[in-house]
Amino acid sequence: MATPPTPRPTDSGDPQPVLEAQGIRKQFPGVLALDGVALRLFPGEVHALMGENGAGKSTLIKVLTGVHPADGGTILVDGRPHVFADPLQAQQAGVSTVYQEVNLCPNISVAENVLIGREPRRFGLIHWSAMRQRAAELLTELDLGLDVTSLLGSHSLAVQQLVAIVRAVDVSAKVLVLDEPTSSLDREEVAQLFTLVRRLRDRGVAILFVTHFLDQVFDLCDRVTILRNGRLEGEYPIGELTPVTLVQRMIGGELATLDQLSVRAHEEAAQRATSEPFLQARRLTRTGSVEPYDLDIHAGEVIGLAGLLGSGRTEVARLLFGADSADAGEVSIEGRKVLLRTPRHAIARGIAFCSENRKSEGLVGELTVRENIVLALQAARGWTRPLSRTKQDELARHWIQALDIRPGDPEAQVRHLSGGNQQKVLLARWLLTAPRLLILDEPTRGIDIGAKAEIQKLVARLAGEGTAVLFISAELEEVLRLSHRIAVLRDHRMVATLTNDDTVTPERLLTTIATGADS
Amino acid sequence: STEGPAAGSSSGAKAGSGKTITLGFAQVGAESGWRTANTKSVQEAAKKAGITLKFSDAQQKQENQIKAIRTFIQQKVDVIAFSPVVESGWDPVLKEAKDAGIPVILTDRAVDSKDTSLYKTFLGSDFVKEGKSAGEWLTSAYANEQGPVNIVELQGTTGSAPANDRKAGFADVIRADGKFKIVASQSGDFTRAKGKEVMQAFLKSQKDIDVLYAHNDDMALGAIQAIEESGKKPGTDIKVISVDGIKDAFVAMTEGKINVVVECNPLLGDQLMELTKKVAAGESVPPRVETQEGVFPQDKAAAALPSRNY
Amino acid sequence: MSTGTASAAAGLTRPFATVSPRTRTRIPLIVTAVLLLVMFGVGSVRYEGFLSAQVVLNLLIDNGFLLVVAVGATFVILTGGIDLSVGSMVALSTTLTAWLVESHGWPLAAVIPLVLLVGAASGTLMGWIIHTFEIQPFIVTLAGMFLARGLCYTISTESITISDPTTAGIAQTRLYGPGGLFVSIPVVIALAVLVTAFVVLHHTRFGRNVYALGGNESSARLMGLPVGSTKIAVYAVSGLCSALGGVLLTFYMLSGYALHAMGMELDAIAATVIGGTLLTGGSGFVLGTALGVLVLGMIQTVVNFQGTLSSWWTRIVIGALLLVFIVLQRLMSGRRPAAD
Amino acid sequence: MTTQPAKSEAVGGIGRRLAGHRLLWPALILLALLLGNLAFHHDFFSVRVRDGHLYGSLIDILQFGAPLTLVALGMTLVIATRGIDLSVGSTVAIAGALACGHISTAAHPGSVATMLTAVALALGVALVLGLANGFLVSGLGVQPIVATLILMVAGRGVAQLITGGQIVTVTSAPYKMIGGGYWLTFPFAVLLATALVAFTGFVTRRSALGMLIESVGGNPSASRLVGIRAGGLLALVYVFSALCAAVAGLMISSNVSSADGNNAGLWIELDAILAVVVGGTALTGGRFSLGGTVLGALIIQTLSTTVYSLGVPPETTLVFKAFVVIVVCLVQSPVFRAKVLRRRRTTTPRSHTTAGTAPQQQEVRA
Ligand SMILES: Nc1ncnc2c1ncn2[C@@H]1O[C@H](COP(=O)(O)OP(=O)(O)OP(=O)(O)O)[C@@H](O)[C@H]1O
Ligand SMILES: Nc1ncnc2c1ncn2[C@@H]1O[C@H](COP(=O)(O)OP(=O)(O)OP(=O)(O)O)[C@@H](O)[C@H]1O
Ligand SMILES: [Mg+2]
Ligand SMILES: [Mg+2]
Repeated sequence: MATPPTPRPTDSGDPQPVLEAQGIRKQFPGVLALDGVALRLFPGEVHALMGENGAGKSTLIKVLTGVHPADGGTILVDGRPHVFADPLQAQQAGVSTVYQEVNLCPNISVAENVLIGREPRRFGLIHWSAMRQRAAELLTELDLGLDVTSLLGSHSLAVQQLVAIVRAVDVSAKVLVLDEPTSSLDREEVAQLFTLVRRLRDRGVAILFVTHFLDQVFDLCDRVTILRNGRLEGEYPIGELTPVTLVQRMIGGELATLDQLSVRAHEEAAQRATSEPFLQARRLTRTGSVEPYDLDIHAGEVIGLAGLLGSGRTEVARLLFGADSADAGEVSIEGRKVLLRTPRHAIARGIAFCSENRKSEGLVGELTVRENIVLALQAARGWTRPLSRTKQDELARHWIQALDIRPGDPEAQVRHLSGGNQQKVLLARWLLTAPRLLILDEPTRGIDIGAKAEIQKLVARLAGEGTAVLFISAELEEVLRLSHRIAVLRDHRMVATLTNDDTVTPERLLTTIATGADS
Repeated sequence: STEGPAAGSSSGAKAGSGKTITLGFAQVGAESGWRTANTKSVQEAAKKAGITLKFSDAQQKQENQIKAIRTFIQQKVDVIAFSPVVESGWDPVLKEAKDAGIPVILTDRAVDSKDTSLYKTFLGSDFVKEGKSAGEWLTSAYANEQGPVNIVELQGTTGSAPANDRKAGFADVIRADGKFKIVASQSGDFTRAKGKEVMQAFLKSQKDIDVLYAHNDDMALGAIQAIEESGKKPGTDIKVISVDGIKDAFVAMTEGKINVVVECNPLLGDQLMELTKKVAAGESVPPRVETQEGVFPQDKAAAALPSRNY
Repeated sequence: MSTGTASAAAGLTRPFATVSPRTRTRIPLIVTAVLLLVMFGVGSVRYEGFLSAQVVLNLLIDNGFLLVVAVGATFVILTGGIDLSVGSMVALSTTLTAWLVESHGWPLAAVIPLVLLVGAASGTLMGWIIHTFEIQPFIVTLAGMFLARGLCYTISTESITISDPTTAGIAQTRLYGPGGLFVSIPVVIALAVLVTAFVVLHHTRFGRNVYALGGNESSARLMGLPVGSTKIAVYAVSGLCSALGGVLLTFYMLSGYALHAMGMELDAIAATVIGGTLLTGGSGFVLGTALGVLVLGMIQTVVNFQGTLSSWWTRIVIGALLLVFIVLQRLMSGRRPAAD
Repeated sequence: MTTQPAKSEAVGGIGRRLAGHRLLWPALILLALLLGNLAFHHDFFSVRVRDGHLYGSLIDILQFGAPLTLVALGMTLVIATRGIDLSVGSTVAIAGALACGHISTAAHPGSVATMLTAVALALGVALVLGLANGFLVSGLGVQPIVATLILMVAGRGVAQLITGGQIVTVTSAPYKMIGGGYWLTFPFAVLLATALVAFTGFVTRRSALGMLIESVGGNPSASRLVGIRAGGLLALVYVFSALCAAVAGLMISSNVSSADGNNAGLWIELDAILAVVVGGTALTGGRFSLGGTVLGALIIQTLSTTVYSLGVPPETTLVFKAFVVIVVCLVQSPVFRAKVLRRRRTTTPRSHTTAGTAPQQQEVRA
């Protein structure tokens, strides 16, 4: 099935891979995550690792970098067998990795997160000012002008992801591994990241790149290794593939539904705008995070939130959900004024909020998939009215099937699921509460293309059935495709609300986002 | 500089000039009814004697007691009295007291300082002697019987002074006669619950128990319950020896459940106040004053019971 | 476009917020210090002889050993661990020191390094077990607590008095300052330990690794930090500090005894936590720990100065003062729980 | 989409099998301890009927283990929420002191009504104490260890205040029943503890309570966002813990027919936490196991009994306990078992070295 791999003839002329894996096997209790997988990384190439959610990409990376011991197979570094006992050794050997979830320490400063372990020192002590300066320099490479002394945890997930990338890049490694680094980045940040990656590649660094965005693969990568169900499907030069063949190889069949939603339901939108809104926010504000904004959301309407990284989209959503409490302004639901002080209040009024940060704000890692799925519904019912076990099983199975969560065992611990599957669990949790207003913050983060299309269809269907949806995504196309109206945020201020008709082109939206004014 | 002036040596004199005396008393804690009776006795006696009492409770910690003494020095009391948690480790703080010119009285238990000028007098009981008294009662009670006599011992809190001394004094006496054998010895932490628990285990693991020696009444009272539950009669099937002499023990003794109680008298308040006055006035006092204590076998119990008030 | 991002990113620091998050984490520290001063003020008004610098110095003299032990505990707690063995290690150190010096006539200069080594080694061993076998620190250090205390008993159930002149000399040395104020040598050592710990935690790689480890252990591992050795090292530090605390306590008491430092592990942990360190790890300051120790000492001093409390009222009042203190600390530091 | 052949292995049973595993090791340890005793005392397992009730070492273990089990039961739920309750020992003392104090001053100390009011009084006060802890933790956001430390310190003082520093002895047959009596030949305390454990198990697992507690302990911020009322739950577990401790306090004082404000329940919090941890519940919160806790408590009680019946001298008791605890936790550690097993199984640790980059030899774990 695999085409015989050929080293890139163009670069460096060095045929020896800097990192090579052969016949890698990894068995988790009950799951054979990797079965005879091979991978070769040559200096000066960008190599894509592709596969569906749960195909084993992250596991492969973790095995290569010493997080998990392999159950079999060989790993060669510079042609010699070598195994890393922990990520530290991998780093020392020149393999620097950004793992899938943001893996930094929220309790220390941004500067430290970038440089910890390699702090500049003077007389054996940390040279703090040099460190801050160095960190700030590195961050500006990605055009990120943060206060480097601020705590990492106070920043949005996207910023954290960028900090993680900066950290990995600074190791100036032989090999740079990036596991879905772009999953919550805007196109601007993605472009900057790509510039950086190309620069590193030209310096001879081998880059392993995991993503679910096909265009990014074709834009950046030289070769692709495809995994399917924990097995090696093959390794290809990118030129040999088209998006369609790539997808076919990933899923092992035709993707019937890849043609995405084409209808833009703006006629409906106009018609809905005349009816009474489900939720009406007036001058809602929270000092330090969002300036006063007005927002109407009608039943059956999808409102997209667009904006740059850190423009305050998440904050707007959190206020509507009571996750943060507003300092001023008011919210009315179906014409009646309500106080949304805590998530409980919001949930009781039919609002659901699927957080962008599934690791720290979403899943309860130790609990099973079933428990995570029914959690919100159960919380709403209170502990005295338990869902019966059969009911829980039924719900869990239904949604596992509906969203194709794998492995399909409702009793698996959710922290053992792959990133994309965890995201689906989180979605399932809120979908099954049948909310009147569904707030989705980066719902397709880390989800493979097949599932992404499914989720988009689901959102459209829900809206069709009368659910109001507030949709936040770093992917402009997705926002444009799904939304009836788009609210644009800039610098924590809602600057425009556009009705998504034919006049709203990506370009127009981008200008609005960038300048804060609708042209 | 490391050697400073001896501060505040004038404060000791003011007591002589007819002012009310302030006594700083650093108590060990309130770990048992015995101790509470001791505290109460001191407090009541102070009131009666018109002495201002600064009372401090160390919660069984020597550190705290030292801190308390230091506070007394800071407050410039006239006399300091305390019941040492343990014998050793008092020199630095006692030296501070001496430097400040405050006389010190030890109660209940001595300290082992070589420098006897650090304190004026000692008032209290002798735990080793109590252990010996218990042993002597036993040897005389079994003087005419054949051995072996199997003894189980309920020790106090491991490492604590009364436990060490009562064990040593007892062992000292019975060692003389080979028929006495301590077949099991465990710590019951001076409490009823532990005493009962340990005794219950003894009753199962030891085939033959003739005598129970408990380092205090509470453990004995707990153990008695265990003996009764096992279907034996305490005081008859198993002889019970105990130390302290609290009221409940005398009640049990009148019921025949305890054979002998070696008294350890906590009521030394009046004696202490007397000494305090003398010391404050600068009078000379004997270096050692022992409290009134007795040994109460069963036949004396009924008579002594009404006088027990703790 | 790129300017837009930059300005948006600059806005990420919550431009409207009045206090920076960094300062915000220090608020509890400031509040604690203020409350301590208030407590001292109230004491001065209420009690004769309270308003004196020597009372403050006595706080250090009487709690120097606890400070050293609590500093060690802070390292462990910052990583999200816990060390229950410290109190017993203190007792073991006193017993060992006294035993070697008194019963075997060893010179103090040889005994102290040995005792410190024993402390550090047993800490290392516990850390190694915790790390290698992934066993909860609670059980491992509890076993360590039993073991150390048990070893004390096997050495001696009696208290061993130290009459060795060197030891006694050090113990009774007073370092006089202006106005007849004095401190003891252990106070100087304790303060040196505090300063060292501060420098280590805030200005060395090891110290920052401790914080990172407490923030998120698996992240720290994935970031390539030496998680294993850091973890082992904090328990070693804690063992070393408790051994040193034991040596200081030996000077304080001039004796070695198996029942010394009963429950000191709780005091040390309490001091650390009152000083603003989160038991879940990753957040806290060692200077806060010093304040925590002073708070506990101050409460004790106030109770001693009161001098009219019966045994149980002593406990109740200590608890009540602690309650008032904690509640004020929380209310003044802002109502949000510091966690999450 | 397609099913995944590589992962189809009996996935369904894993969760349950693991749960089985979690209790397997504590159970084996308990068994080993008991068998160890049997080796020294051949009648260790013998249970006879004496005076119409069961009598034997095993019965003792159950009876003395009952209060510890109860305290640990409450502690389990607290720990599952990432908390810790240090005040249980004081609550034990207060409950005993209140009940005995009430009975000793009552007009009819021996009557059932007096006993019931005494019990109600103790439980009522425990409820208030639990609420106080809960308020400090959930209302004010005080760290659980300090919040409960306050009551730990003050509570014992309160208990002594109630008893006047004395040991209050009571003679009340109905009260004696709670901790020292027998019902249908069984120790009543054991029946009571069993009933409470069963009840707690039933309530936490049959209602959604268990899941919500685990969720709050597992990820507090996520739990807030799904709308779980964490404040109420926290208050609830602290109240529950206090109530359990109070019942344990009643048992302890009833067993010796006296209340000891200073010593009752001293250090029981440590034993209880140990029982919980040995039982497989992590101090970091999240998943809890009531069955594990019961086994943990029994292991600890058996250990004490073993010390007494083996005649371990008091000076070495702690060393002995330390070794048992270490062995217990090593045996329980999957990593330890894996390492020991692997060492025995694999004879071919192939090691590869690379030039320069990593000096240490690495083992390919096969
Ligand atoms: N620690 C673990 N224990 C058990 N199973 C695991 C563990 N880690 C991963 N798995 C399983 O291994 C499989 C591969 O997961 P992996 O995270 O590598 O997928 P992935 O290709 O990165 O997917 P995604 O695109 O969603 O990130 C999944 O079925 C997952 O459930
Ligand atoms: N939980 C939080 N606590 C404190 N500050 C936060 C929190 N979440 C976000 N912020 C800050 O609020 C600002 C706006 O971030 P927000 O997440 O709303 O942006 P966004 O538009 O959603 O961007 P992103 O694409 O990064 O998610 C940022 O400065 C961020 O650091
Ligand atoms: Mg992945
Ligand atoms: Mg966002």
